[in-house]
Amino acid sequence: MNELFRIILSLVIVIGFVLINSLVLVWLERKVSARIQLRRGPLYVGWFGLLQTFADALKMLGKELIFPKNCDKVLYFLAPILSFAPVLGAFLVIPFGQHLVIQDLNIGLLLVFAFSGLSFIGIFMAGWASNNKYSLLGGMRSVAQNISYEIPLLLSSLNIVMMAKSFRLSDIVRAQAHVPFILLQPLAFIIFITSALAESNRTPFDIPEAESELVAGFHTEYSGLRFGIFFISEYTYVFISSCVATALFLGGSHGPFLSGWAWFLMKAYFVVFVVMWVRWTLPRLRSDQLITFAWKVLIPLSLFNIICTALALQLLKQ
Amino acid sequence: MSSNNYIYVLVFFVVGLLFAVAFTCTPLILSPRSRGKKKTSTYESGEDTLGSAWVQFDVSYYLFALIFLAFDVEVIFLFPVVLTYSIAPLLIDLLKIVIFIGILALALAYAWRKGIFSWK
Amino acid sequence: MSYITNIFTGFWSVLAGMVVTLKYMFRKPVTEVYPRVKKPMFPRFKGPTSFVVDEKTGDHRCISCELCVKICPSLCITLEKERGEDKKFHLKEYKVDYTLCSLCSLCIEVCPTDALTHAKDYEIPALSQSEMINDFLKPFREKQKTSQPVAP
Amino acid sequence: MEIREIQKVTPDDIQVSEGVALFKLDQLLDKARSNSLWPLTFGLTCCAIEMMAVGSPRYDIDRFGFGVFRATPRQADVMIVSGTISRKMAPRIKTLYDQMPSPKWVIAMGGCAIAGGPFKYPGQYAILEGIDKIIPVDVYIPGCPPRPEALVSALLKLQEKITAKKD
Repeated sequence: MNELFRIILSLVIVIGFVLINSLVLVWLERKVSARIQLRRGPLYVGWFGLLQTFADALKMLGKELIFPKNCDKVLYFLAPILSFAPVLGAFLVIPFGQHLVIQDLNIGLLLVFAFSGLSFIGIFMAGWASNNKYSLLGGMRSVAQNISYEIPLLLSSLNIVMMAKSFRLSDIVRAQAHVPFILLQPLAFIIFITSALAESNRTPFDIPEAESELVAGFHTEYSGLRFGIFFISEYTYVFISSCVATALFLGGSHGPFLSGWAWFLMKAYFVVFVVMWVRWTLPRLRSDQLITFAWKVLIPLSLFNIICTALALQLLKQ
Repeated sequence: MSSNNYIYVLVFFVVGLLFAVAFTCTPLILSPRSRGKKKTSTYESGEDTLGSAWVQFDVSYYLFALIFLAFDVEVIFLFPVVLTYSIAPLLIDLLKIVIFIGILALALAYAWRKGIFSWK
Repeated sequence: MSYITNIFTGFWSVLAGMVVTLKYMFRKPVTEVYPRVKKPMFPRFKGPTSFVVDEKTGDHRCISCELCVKICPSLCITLEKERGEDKKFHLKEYKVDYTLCSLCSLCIEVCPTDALTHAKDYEIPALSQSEMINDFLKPFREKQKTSQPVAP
Repeated sequence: MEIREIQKVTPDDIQVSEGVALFKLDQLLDKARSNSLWPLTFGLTCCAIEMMAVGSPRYDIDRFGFGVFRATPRQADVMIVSGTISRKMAPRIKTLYDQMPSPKWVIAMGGCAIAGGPFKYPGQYAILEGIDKIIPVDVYIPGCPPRPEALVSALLKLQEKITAKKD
């Protein structure tokens, strides 16, 4: 009974957090982009435009859902749902504080990667089911990109597993009580952030929804709240990958003065801010450059990094 | 308790699915609807589409998928190996890891040499 | 070797670019908060055409010569006139269809009495086409109405 | 021409009272719609340049929440027809309009989109004389081309029209 109550409570909290967090992140993105471009950004709806994204979401509630007649009906309906469903699962193992984690599974790291790896199935499904040439190209590119960047992501987190001697995310955070791993593994951090950017389709790597060439990429045919769900899951993936980066490299909930969850959220939002900052700095990579960058630069570098870490462990054995 | 842990994963996934279904179905009640001949047609910048989009696709994507499969499985192999190595770092294990990663790197070098990564 | 230097220059240039954008982030925005602060238009701004109000008489200067109607390439001016008792033409109606006017200012250049000018008004959206047919004599008629009770 | 004050949605407005939930919900949706009018990225001729200027830092249409230019009609709310509509282009525009999901609005920007502008003369055969011949228009902006401010004020007028009480 107690367990049931715990499941329901954690579900409600996670769902509420996902919705509010993505709305806030969209607002933050618009504000950051505006400031970088010397604009003001959302200003009039609510306090400093904070209700702007809320208005957008409400508008989508009242927007017609179009079912294109040439599409694959079942897959078209399932695609946004399948891209949203794994989002909640990834929150299971993220250690927001010392004891503030829903389920501290011993394969936590793998679970997060498994759930975030599921996202591109929804994306490719959307691209295929729409029966639209832009969507299909977007979906194809998305899959090529996601599978290319999955490998450096996993390889760079291997270093952390070696350092912390555990898959459990809270153990990894505990191992960084004195020194965050970003100081010991700067190369792994850079590789991780780069591939996390690509995994969540953010701008230097947002080929799947490149507006200048593919209209809106895989969600060209999606209207209203179906598109909104893609949007929510995209932003939540950004948040999840920055949470994982925080737990793996930035020392998680460790920090002076403030309580653990405050440090964790601050660090995670800082990583999100860096992701947005990168987005509004760099232009989009070309599709072939993007994939060759993963295979020719990131993967050799991360393989090299693993061997270096293994050697270092060997040397520091005593 | 430990078997209970994984119930969370299942429950979260299922609830995620249900929530998304409910979420995508609310506009059906709230939104106005309209009908039209062109409304549900495929978007192609205002043109009528010619043929289906479900066509044969560039083979290089397929090659990427193949190397990915090989690499991904090997990375998953590396995870437990690296974990046990980090707990008790023996020299012979280091050698094995280096050989394993060396073979991986050779596969990468082969694919690189064959020109899979350069698009034509 | 160029492989490694390439990686380093790439990484370095990304950092340099990010520093530039961070600097921009703390600059003052250049946005004009338009509906709250309305900027005066430039002296050569071409708004919709309108009649010049003569300082002496307080009336328009149009003598109904129809030169503007003849020169207008968009055919947007309609002019009606009547001969008064003093054998002179009096303007009865002068309407410009803004849906057609392309603000070429030919009518202003051709006017012998300089009766036309570009207004500085730019907030002119309308909800229907009929709102955009502007009656130039309307302000003058209103002025007459308001001034009539004063006159004996 | 009067320009209305910027309408602010304060948290008080968002609250839905229990008794007349449906009635209030409609108003709430209208308010939300009027505050997030996403335009369709598409421009026809010279007026499109002025339309682009509206998104630029100087005029920054994103302040009102109109700044999200969507490239696909499926996600757009308002279509800004900016420029001369040639007869070849007209069916495409009609298709794009049809493909937009249902609460949708159209702004005709510039003389050509309103009534053909300088290209309207007896015997012409290439130009569609006004976009309202094929799709319903909500707000017209005269000018050749109009100032970016005129487009902003047109969007505000459209906002006013959406939130106005329906009889």
